[in-house]
Amino acid sequence: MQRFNQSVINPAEFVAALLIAGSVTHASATDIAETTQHDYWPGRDKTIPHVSGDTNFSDTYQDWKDAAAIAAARAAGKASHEVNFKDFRWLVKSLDAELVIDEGREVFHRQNANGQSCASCHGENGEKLKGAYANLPKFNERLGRVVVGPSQIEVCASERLGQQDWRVDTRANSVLDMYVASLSDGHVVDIDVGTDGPLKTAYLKGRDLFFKRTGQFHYACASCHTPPTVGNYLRGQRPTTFFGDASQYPIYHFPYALPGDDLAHVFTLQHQIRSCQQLSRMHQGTEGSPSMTAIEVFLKASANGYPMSIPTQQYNLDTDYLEQ
Amino acid sequence: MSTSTIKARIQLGDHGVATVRTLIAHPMLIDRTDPKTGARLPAHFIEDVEITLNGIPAISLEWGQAVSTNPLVAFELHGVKRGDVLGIRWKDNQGKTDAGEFPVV
Amino acid sequence: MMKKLKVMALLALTAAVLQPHLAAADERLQVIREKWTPGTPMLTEFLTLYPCHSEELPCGQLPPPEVQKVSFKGALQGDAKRGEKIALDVRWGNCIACHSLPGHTGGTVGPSLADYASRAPSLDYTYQRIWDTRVFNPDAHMPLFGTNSVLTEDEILDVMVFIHQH
Amino acid sequence: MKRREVIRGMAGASLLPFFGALAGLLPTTAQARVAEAFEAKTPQEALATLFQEAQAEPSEALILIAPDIAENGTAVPLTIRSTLDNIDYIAVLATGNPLPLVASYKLTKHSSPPLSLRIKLGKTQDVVVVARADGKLYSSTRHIQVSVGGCGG
Repeated sequence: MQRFNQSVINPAEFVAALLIAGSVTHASATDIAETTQHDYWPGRDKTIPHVSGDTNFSDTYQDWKDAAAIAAARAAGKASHEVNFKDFRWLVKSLDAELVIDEGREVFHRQNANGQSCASCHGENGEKLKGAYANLPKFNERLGRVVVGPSQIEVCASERLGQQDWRVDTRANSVLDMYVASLSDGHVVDIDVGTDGPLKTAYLKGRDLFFKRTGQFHYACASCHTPPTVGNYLRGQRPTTFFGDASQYPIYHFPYALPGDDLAHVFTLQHQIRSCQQLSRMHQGTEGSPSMTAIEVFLKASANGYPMSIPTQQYNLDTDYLEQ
Repeated sequence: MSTSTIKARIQLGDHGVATVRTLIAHPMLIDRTDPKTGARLPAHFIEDVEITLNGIPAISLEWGQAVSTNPLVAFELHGVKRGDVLGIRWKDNQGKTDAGEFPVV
Repeated sequence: MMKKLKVMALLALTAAVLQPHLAAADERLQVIREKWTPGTPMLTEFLTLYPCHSEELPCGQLPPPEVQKVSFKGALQGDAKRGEKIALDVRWGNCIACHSLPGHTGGTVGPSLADYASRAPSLDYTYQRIWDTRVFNPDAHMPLFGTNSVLTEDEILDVMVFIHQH
Repeated sequence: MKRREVIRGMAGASLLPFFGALAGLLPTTAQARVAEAFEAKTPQEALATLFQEAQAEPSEALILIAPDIAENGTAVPLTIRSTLDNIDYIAVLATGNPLPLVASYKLTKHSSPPLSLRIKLGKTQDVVVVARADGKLYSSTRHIQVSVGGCGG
């Protein structure tokens, strides 16, 4: 085209450097990583692994840190969008989601050929799993890696029950995940990312990934989930910050079409991340993969100190948020 | 309280007024064409819901195909007291039906 | 035939770490547009051409795209109607997600463009903003419509004509 | 039509006692007419089938709460509130859907708004609620923009 005269700033040097790195035989991704400078959305250094870290972002934490704070904010006439949309979600238990939990309970008791089910080890009503979800993701010593809830279920189902088809992205896994999470309702999220170890490493990696600009739009997760985007309209959506929300996942959700999926109206955090990636034209990660797990560790640790609230539902399935 | 397809939450307030929130597990499928095969997929949706208070009609609903999956019915119930029984019954266009009774506690 | 070979060669190269930087932006655009129709979901196979979150895939190590500086020459001509469609379509330009537009209330993430014409910005500025906003602000939220092959030059022109209408 | 047969079947059997109770509120043919209205292809046709000549008057006493921009057209939440007394019937119409009548409520002295439901909207359109109280019709209209998620996946 003649009308446009494009010139590339900052041209070949970078590419040349990478060419050298890439031409090394068996060069692993890590080798190249050390030479790569990623673009990061601002704010990475302001994060802390606690729900109160929101003070450094939307500065609304004092209005939703607990039920009393929410009541006070409402009494003061603050609207949902003024308190980062966190003013009701975890207080109202979802009736809709009980449908999913019922299905999950049924899977929990589903017996294999030997008459074994999840309940055989974990108790008839999952007694031994109470509170467990508040500490997930965790480092699994035997596997030697950090696992999210769905990965733990996949491994357990496959090894203990011979259920090979309860993989991370299946309906059986997702509904089971929500049922198990519901056993931790009210338990305070506590992911230890302060002690040196795999969880801390995953947290820091997840934080980087959350703020790293990727995809065709050149967005970071943080592009939408930090101010000034937070509270503004993105078409019909009004994003919120990433603090605290992981305590409500898995969440009841009318899914966007994630191709080939049958998600039973439940979004695990892994589904949620993948859905966001799809909507912002990023490459969709594989659920339970190291990068997706790292992002979940970061998000869940950003809910440290907040009570788990399961089941809740996607805010816009009721008109409450419009009436506050 | 629930049956296999109906969930109900009844919150009794002052002056015999209760807020009722009911959810029915149903796909509520619209009349549509399968994008892959081009085959016509028939609509499958709940047409009627009858809700009674102690056997007396309280509210009755008729729905078209455009009511969302797992439909929600929320309304205010009047003249209700502890121990009353809310009856909920639905029927879809394929003749399937379910019913449940939910005591007010 | 030659064109097909070229495209196949280009696709084969996408497996390599550095491919996107070897392919000129317009070649990448051409490859995308041969398989992807605006208004439909972006095909996942093209999303590995950009930096990604993955640890296993080469895209996880891709550097950010270089900033591209462009200038606008000549008169502004294009199809305002098509520009409007591009701006409103969630799977095309989707300007409405963040901006109000002439005749349409939209998102509030970006400034309203409803009266853009009356602000009389230079065509150079507008074109650069859309093509690669990082020239003005490296931390801007706006997608790199030109640099990252989201829209074609013609499509950007059409959108410009649309937002310059009163 | 199949739908009407089903409804007649129901009316003939277990619903018969209900009709005794509702007889004071509704004409005896109402049930059949509502069923017919669900087949209507335009909102005008649906309203005419439901209410014949009667016209609904836009009223601030009838409030339709809904998002201005619905993020997800498959589940748009609606809440209908009203300050009117003695509402005995409410219809919800999605004027731009192929079959505009979405839901029809027959209320008794035991029930009243607020009513909540979720509906599917095929595209951006007006949603209309019509309520009948003391024999008069009232309406409330809301324009709802339907979009998919915020970004352009």
